[in-house]
Amino acid sequence: MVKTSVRIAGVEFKNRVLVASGTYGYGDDTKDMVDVSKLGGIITKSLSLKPREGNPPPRIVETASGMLNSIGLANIGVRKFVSDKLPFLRTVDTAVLANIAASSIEEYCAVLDILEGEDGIDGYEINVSCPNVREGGLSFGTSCLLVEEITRRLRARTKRLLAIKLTPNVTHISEFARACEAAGADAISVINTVIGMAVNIKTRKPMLSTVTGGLSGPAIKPIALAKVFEAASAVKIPVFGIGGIMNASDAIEFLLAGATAVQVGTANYIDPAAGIKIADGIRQYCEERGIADVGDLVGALDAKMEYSAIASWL
Amino acid sequence: MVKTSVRIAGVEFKNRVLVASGTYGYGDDTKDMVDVSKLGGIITKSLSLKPREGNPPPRIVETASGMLNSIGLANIGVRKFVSDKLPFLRTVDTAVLANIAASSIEEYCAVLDILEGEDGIDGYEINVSCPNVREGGLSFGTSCLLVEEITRRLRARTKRLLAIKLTPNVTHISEFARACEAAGADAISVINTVIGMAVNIKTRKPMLSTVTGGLSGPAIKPIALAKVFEAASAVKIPVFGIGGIMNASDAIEFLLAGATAVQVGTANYIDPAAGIKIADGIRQYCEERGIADVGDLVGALDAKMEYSAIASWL
Amino acid sequence: MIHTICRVLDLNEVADNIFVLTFHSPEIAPLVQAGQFINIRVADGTDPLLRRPFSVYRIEGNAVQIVFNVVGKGSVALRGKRPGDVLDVLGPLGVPFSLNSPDFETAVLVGGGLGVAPLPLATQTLRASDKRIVTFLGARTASQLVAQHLDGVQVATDDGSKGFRGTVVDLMATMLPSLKAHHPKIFACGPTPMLHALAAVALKEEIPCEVSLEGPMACGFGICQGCPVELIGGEKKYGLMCKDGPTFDVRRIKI
Amino acid sequence: MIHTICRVLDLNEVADNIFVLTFHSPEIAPLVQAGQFINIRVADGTDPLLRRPFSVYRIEGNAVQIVFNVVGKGSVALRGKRPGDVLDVLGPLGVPFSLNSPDFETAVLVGGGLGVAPLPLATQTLRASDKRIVTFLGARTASQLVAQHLDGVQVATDDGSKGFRGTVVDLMATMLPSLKAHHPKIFACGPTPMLHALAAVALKEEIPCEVSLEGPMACGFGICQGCPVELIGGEKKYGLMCKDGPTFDVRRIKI
Ligand SMILES: Cc1cc2nc3c(=O)[nH]c(=O)nc-3n(C[C@H](O)[C@H](O)[C@H](O)COP(=O)(O)OP(=O)(O)OC[C@H]3O[C@@H](n4cnc5c(N)ncnc54)[C@H](O)[C@@H]3O)c2cc1C
Ligand SMILES: Cc1cc2nc3c(=O)[nH]c(=O)nc-3n(C[C@H](O)[C@H](O)[C@H](O)COP(=O)(O)OP(=O)(O)OC[C@H]3O[C@@H](n4cnc5c(N)ncnc54)[C@H](O)[C@@H]3O)c2cc1C
Ligand SMILES: Cc1cc2nc3c(=O)[nH]c(=O)nc-3n(C[C@H](O)[C@H](O)[C@H](O)COP(=O)(O)O)c2cc1C
Ligand SMILES: Cc1cc2nc3c(=O)[nH]c(=O)nc-3n(C[C@H](O)[C@H](O)[C@H](O)COP(=O)(O)O)c2cc1C
Ligand code: FES
Ligand code: FES
Repeated sequence: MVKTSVRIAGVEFKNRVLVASGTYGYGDDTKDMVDVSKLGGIITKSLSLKPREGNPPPRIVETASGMLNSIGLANIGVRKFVSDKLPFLRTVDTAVLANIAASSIEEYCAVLDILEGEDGIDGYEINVSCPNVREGGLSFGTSCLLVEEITRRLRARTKRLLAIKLTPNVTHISEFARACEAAGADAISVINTVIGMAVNIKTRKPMLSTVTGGLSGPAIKPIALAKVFEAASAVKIPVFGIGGIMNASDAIEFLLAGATAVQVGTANYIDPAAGIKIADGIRQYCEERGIADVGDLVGALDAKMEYSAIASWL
Repeated sequence: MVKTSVRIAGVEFKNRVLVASGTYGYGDDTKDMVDVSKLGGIITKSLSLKPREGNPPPRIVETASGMLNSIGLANIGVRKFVSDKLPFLRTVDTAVLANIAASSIEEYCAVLDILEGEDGIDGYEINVSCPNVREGGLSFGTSCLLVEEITRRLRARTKRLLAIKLTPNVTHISEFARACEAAGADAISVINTVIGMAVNIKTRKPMLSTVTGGLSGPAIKPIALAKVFEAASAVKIPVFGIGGIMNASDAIEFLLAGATAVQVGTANYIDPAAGIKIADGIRQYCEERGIADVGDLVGALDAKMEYSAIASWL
Repeated sequence: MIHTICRVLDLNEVADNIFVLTFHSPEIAPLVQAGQFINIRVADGTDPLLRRPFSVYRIEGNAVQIVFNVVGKGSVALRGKRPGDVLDVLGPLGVPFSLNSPDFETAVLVGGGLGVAPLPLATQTLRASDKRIVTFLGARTASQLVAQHLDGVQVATDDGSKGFRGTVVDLMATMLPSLKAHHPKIFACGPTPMLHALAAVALKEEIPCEVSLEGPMACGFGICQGCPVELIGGEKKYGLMCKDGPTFDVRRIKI
Repeated sequence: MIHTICRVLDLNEVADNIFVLTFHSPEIAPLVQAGQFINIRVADGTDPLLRRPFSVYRIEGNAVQIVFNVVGKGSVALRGKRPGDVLDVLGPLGVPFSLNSPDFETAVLVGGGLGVAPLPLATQTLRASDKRIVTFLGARTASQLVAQHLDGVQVATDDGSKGFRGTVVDLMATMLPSLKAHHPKIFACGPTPMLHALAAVALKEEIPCEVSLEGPMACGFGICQGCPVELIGGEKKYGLMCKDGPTFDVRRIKI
């Protein structure tokens, strides 16, 4: 019997595979087909204070081994989530993290405060890849100071698990990881999507209404692994590894690179049961090798060198 | 008859498709198979002052629609290049840009000075994705100040075409583009490889001897397009678009996004004549649409919005 | 929605570069209603990465059929399927045509190009009712027409190589006066420009009309928010093509 | 080096999960020498992205053969080829075995697992000379042996299901004394650990030995610098597996 569960900041995850924010709705769309209670955890679509309609079409386009999206955080808003979606999630026997998005620090706080009043939520994941109205729309996620401030402000308001979800679109993600740790985050999630673009050469128009969007899927797996390795080498708090995980082998690469657990995103669109299958595959891998605890894989990369910001000659 | 040629800083390129540095050796490996004079231009493997042996194996691994490399800039050194390789390149009727790599600003200057004494070189492309010995090995390419300084120092030493090749592993590539323009660069090349990593789950070892390496190929095309769009929107000097270009359609996407010309890298490994076929495909695309000059495609993206650093809600 | 691994029974070219794929699925076959679609993983590996949605063309017992033309990597992969190959299918998905609603007596089926795809299944359903059926098909040229398993077909081709020369919407418009007497309702599928023109006619003539839309989809079952359709009236700005559609009443959406 | 689009003539399973692919190439066939390889684009699209190198197994007229076992996405794609399919091939590539060098009279061919690949072509060449041939093959088990088109074959299997129980290197070592009298030279191909052990024996016994290496390659013809092989002596630290190899004199490299 392999131990698959893990505790992070007091929250028990039955296995180390969660579904990533925005790639599993609010957990209820697949209930008649998938036993979501077999997942290590469910992370909700990003919730904002008011409902958001999202961006005009086209919002998605497939690229080589990946996809670009520009959903614009379409979501039902935190209040409707509490009234319409949370009741179902309370009935599901797995960890639930509410992902929060906002365009001001006050809004982050307001959304969290509303959720603090509700049971059935084990913790929060903060999406900082959002435009900061005050800074003329520059993403919070690219400012170390703002990420630290958001973390500190939210930390002061909750004892629940607090994870900060970092953007890969920065020079040194380790600086952001350290800032989160210093400000009291319980964990960091690495990575959100990579900024990308595609063009329709017949119409000369961008493939997305917003021109650029977020790249996800297997194409970004090598980038995500490097970011997880960099971040995990920089902090002691757990790292959720995210990016292009399609199968157990991919997930194990992230664990070895230093992720305490992983999140599955785009793969859910291709197979809504992907997360469950991946959790099972990890268990099998350990069984075959006589590994008693999946945790033994975490950071067990057999490498001569630590991660260094030293970009080798590329 | 479609006009395919373009002049950049006095250098005539017969078409807008060059082979990227490090993906075509010194231009002579394929001479018995490919008529390299049909290329818009040849960019040499990065040249350092002394020969470099490069990194230990394994140096490459395939990833989803891409590949990671950690060659370590193995090259014969600038002097051997001048004595053994330049004579052949002089006989090839196409533009030749020497790519320079170094671990100090002085070394960049020294390599350039040696090449300045030689004819048969139309210009230089500067690879700033190199560790700066003085800064403990931190990459020059992630410091706007150092990139500007390198550009200014080299600009003062040559009247030939001077292009700076930027790394995508920064938060805002537009800042680097502006710094290059301000310091007198004639062009910028966007992008070099994206930092990535892969793990062998059987051996638990990294797939590359240096753990992380550079990601290239179709997987990074959306990222490269976004970086080219960002950089081209920020400066007036020409941008060489690079990243995952496998066919004419890909190349046209880059032209529409603002690239004045493109460079083909990884595709050369799969088809050493890829660059020539792509140049031909672009010409055909224009012919079919009655476009008189390939240049009419440059920046002709039909988009409502300019590039903005405003990361939309991802 | 069911996720099953099926067996390919048959693949054959029914028109120029247009193929019908038949697979065996006792789970999906009984559930499908005309206008719904299935989401197929056309190949293993990561490129193409996403499933490809296809309208259900016909159902025969436990055999499910789709019709597709080869345009890009997904359909190229599908064309490579052989009898006995496995096929990873999610479905049925989406909201079907309201074929048994009481608000019409005559079903006017309109298909432009491969928009014909859902019409044969609609015809199968309607035949079992007491509704009348008239069908209008449009194609670029005769060799691209797929006109089997339909009733009362009238054809339009852009090049006039068969039937009416012009668009299928123009053809239908010429017949509307004679149809109006018989409480018609239009059920249409085709390229967006055609549906746009069709909707204009339907709204002007005040004939009820449902269209089946096409557009990029990542999941096909409502969890990615990738397929917005702009709604008219109501408090929500966007509906989801995959979940609230692909069929919509033209009065409810902006095409 | 030639880049051609060839036609697949035949594909068949010659051992457990091991296939021989035959294609028609009047351009490449006459050029290939034993120990060289070809670089095949196993599929269109971008995944798998890079070509896959394969030793040339045999040449018959204008037909070129490779032998491969199915381990990952590239070989899975190859297994899907059918007669008549096109095949995008670059080759021949690399430095062949020095089969007609005067420094030996008896060619000792050693293949571990699919390391047998280049040996039949080497045998074809040697038969035309006055050299003697002895061949040692190793495999995990009998069902994975590919022993056709070879001379004087002796077999070793890890599980003892056929021939000598143990490694092919151990088997060869037992025979060396009797071979030494006839000016032997070893030509070997197989997994790196086997070649490592083999080289040790050859160096100790002072028998000339060439090995064919395997490792990751991006281009296969010298422009990516992706395939370093550590050299012993000389001023260069690394050679290129694809250009200076894949065959090397064991005295020149660190295995
Ligand atoms: C609800 C629904 C039902 C559908 N039903 C059917 C059906 O019954 N039959 C059917 O055939 N299809 C149907 N489709 C469409 C189908 O899902 C696929 O989109 C279609 O098969 C094309 O996919 P592909 O992978 O072959 O082409 P893709 O590779 O996805 O490309 C699609 C098209 O875009 C072009 N393209 C790709 N990239 C670019 C670029 N950078 N610039 C310019 N052009 C580009 C390609 O050339 C191709 O023409 C349906 C779609 C939906 C949403
Ligand atoms: C000069 C030369 C000659 C060759 N000759 C032959 C020949 O004659 N016959 C032959 O069969 N092969 C030969 N090869 C090897 C061949 O080129 C391919 O490498 C082989 O076919 C496997 O490719 P693939 O795409 O099928 O597997 P890949 O997908 O490339 O995977 C290769 C192996 O690595 C494993 N793997 C992939 N990713 C991971 C990961 N993250 N963690 C752990 N394991 C992983 C796969 O499971 C597989 O076992 C030769 C190679 C060279 C360099
Ligand atoms: C369509 C789509 C919508 C997403 N929405 C959100 C979101 O609302 N909040 C968030 O934090 N991340 C969101 N993400 C990012 C994913 O959670 C994940 O970080 C990213 O897709 C990388 O993982 P993957 O490659 O497995 O998809 C979204 C991703 C996709 C593809
Ligand atoms: C194996 C390999 C070696 C490379 N060597 C160099 C180099 O020496 N100097 C340089 O500036 N870029 C080098 N590059 C980067 C390419 O020039 C190019 O910027 C990058 O690969 C992206 O383009 P692509 O996706 O078309 O390959 C190398 C790329 C690869 C794959
Ligand atoms: S395609 Fe994912 S919600 Fe419609
Ligand atoms: S594989 Fe490219 S140099 Fe050897």
